[in-house]
Amino acid sequence: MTVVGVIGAALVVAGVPFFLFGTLGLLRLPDTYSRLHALAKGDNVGLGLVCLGLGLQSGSVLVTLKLLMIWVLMLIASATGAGLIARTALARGVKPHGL
Amino acid sequence: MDWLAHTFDGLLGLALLWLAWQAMHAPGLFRSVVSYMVFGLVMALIWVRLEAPDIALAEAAIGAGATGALLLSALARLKDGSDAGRLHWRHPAELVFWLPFAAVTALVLGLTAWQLPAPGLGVDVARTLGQSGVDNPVTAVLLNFRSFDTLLEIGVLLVGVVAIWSLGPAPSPIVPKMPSPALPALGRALFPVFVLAATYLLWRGSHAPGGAFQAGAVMGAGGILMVLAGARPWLTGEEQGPWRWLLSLGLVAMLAVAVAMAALAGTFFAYPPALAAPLILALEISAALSIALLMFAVYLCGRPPDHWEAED
Amino acid sequence: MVAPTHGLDQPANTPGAVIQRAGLNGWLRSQKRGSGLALRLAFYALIWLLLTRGDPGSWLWGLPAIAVAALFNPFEPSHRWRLSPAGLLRFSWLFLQLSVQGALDTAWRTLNPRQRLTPALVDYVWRLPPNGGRIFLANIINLMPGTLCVRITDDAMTMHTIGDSRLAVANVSRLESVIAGMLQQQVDADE
Amino acid sequence: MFYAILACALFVLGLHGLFASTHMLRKLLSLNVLTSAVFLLLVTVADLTDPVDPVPHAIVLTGLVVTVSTTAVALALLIRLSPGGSDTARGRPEGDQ
Amino acid sequence: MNELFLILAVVLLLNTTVGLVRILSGPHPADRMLAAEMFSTSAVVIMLLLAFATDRPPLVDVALVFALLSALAVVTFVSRAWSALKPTTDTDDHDGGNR
Repeated sequence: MTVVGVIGAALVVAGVPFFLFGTLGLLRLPDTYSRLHALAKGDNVGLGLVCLGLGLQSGSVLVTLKLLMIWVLMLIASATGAGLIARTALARGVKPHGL
Repeated sequence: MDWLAHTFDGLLGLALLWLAWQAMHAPGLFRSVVSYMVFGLVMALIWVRLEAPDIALAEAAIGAGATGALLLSALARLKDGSDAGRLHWRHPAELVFWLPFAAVTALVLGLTAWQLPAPGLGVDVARTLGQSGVDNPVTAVLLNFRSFDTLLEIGVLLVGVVAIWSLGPAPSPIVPKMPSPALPALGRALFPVFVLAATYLLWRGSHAPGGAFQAGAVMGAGGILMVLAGARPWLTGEEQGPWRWLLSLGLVAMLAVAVAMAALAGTFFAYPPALAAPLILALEISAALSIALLMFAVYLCGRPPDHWEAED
Repeated sequence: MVAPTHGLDQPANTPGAVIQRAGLNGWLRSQKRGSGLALRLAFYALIWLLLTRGDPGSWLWGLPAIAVAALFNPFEPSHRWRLSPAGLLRFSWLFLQLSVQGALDTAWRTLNPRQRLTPALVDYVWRLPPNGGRIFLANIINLMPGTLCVRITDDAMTMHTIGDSRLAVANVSRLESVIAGMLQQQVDADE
Repeated sequence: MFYAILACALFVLGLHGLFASTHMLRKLLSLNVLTSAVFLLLVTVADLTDPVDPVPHAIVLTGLVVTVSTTAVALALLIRLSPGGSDTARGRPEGDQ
Repeated sequence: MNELFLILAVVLLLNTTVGLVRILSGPHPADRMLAAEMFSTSAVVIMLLLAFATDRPPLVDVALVFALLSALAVVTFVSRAWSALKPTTDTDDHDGGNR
């Protein structure tokens, strides 16, 4: 087990709690907007860490870059998706909690 | 190791059953449809567990992508989107029928599955793979050993599109008013990735999981996304000329090859081993193009208009 | 032959219209404007390389696909900006920093939403010129600490913030400057 | 083995939904669940042998595509059957946006 | 190492399955959609973990297809379903957003 491999495994393990927090936020937060906050941020950092960690584990530059490409695709999808849902929600009159 | 795999399977199974139950019994059609979309995602994970990456790829594109889009769009057009038709247990006595029925069905299905010839065709396919022109057994089965099935299957898709078109013009507006300026940006960013990824799957099909079906499904779903993001279909000249040609390209190419082979060798789809690779390649490309366009055409719920004007 | 491979067309300028007006060559020329055809081709080639993991036999398939991807994008290229490599690096660094910060921040608030959630709606006036990365900024702030874009208008966007909204605005402003540097746009220096 | 049982349970669930639900969209979803159950059984059986049998895989692959087209045809019919749906089909703007 | 990835995959699957409760509880269509989105992000991660734990590179491509198409569901939802779902049509408590 090389040093890079250990770092990779550590990154993968570090990424998973962000998903747990994302789900916790989805279940606990009071309105659509704050749930969007929790999901968009947590899941993407989690996915980024897992992708980077798995790439380091594989020890190949091309594979690492391919995994990072999947991460960027997911970033595009979730950033745009979160914005679309939030804007449509406000336009349709969903009131933010506490305002 | 083992118990981990079992936990994984158990969780997948539980989620699958729960989602299926939700899809059929949840109050609110929207909830049903979302449950069914997640059901597709779980199915893709299960295909992976069952060593079927080819199917997982197709399920990821079809179950999670195209079917979800179809159902959500249809839901928006059904005006009575209430919980009409929610399933009720009218009498507890129904259980008296359903429980024994379930037991008998499970028994019969299990017995049938058990009695299937044990080694299957895996050995035969592996033995003859060298003559098929490709290295991926699933592609070999699809486009060489059992290409007759594939021919009929593309025919079924085409008949589906014909049926939908014959219902009349597509409901208007085909695409609702653009809700956000972010959509064209999204479409612009994703279009090249869709093209490259679909071509990549097509290229891979000859030696690894992938192929015409997956590539076509990804491209078709991509086309749906592009149209939703505000693109207007390219092939909209008068009378949808190129549409019709491309839609039938896959079927026509397969029929042409089949008839040519029948003339040459006396049997439908009997490729000479020397010609097998290029023929399968040509068939794959035309089938992928057709499937992509068919999936997209099917989404419109009717005949596309002669002119795509910007709706407002 | 109108390349039939993707079946889509651009929104404002209907495809048929463009082709009738300027012919296929005109359409192709319109696609060549923008962020540099060469740069795009190189970028798509990189994506292809990553997809196939550098299989040399794949380029026979890859080259046509790259050409189609570059030339037949159904959406009009935005052609008001150029990419600055140094700016890209600076942006990536700030982006990574802020996204980790954002994830930790939301996780912390999730643990005790009753006390740590102070939602507010804030208007943020654009400093970026129209067509010059506004959408990009609006999307990217969804991943930044405590901000969510809930409305876009011609001169401002409305953000939903959880937490200190002044800090959030400061972050967005910083991000806007970096994006402007990356796309080589002019923004007012102060604010 | 586990997946064979799962497929059977799913099959019964789908069949029940198909007969007992009254809304057409739900019937359609049940039909889709039913197809998934059959595919699952096929692939499970294929997985039992040592070189995994590719024939059921290919059949399921074609089956998936056929299921989409069936669903699409059914949905197109459904839209035209539903009371308000025919209006949208005739060009009345949908929604209140 | 492979066991570690498998354990993480099981944890993530459990996590997402719990998160699916949001589909049940709503209250807004957008919230249900969020749960589906969360599942698709997690599915990408699970797929990647499985790909590396069992050493099957084709699964990376499945993850890629997931990432590509995750935007489709949100876009359809925003542009179509949301406009047609008037508050009264979904049976759940429709003023959940402004509690």
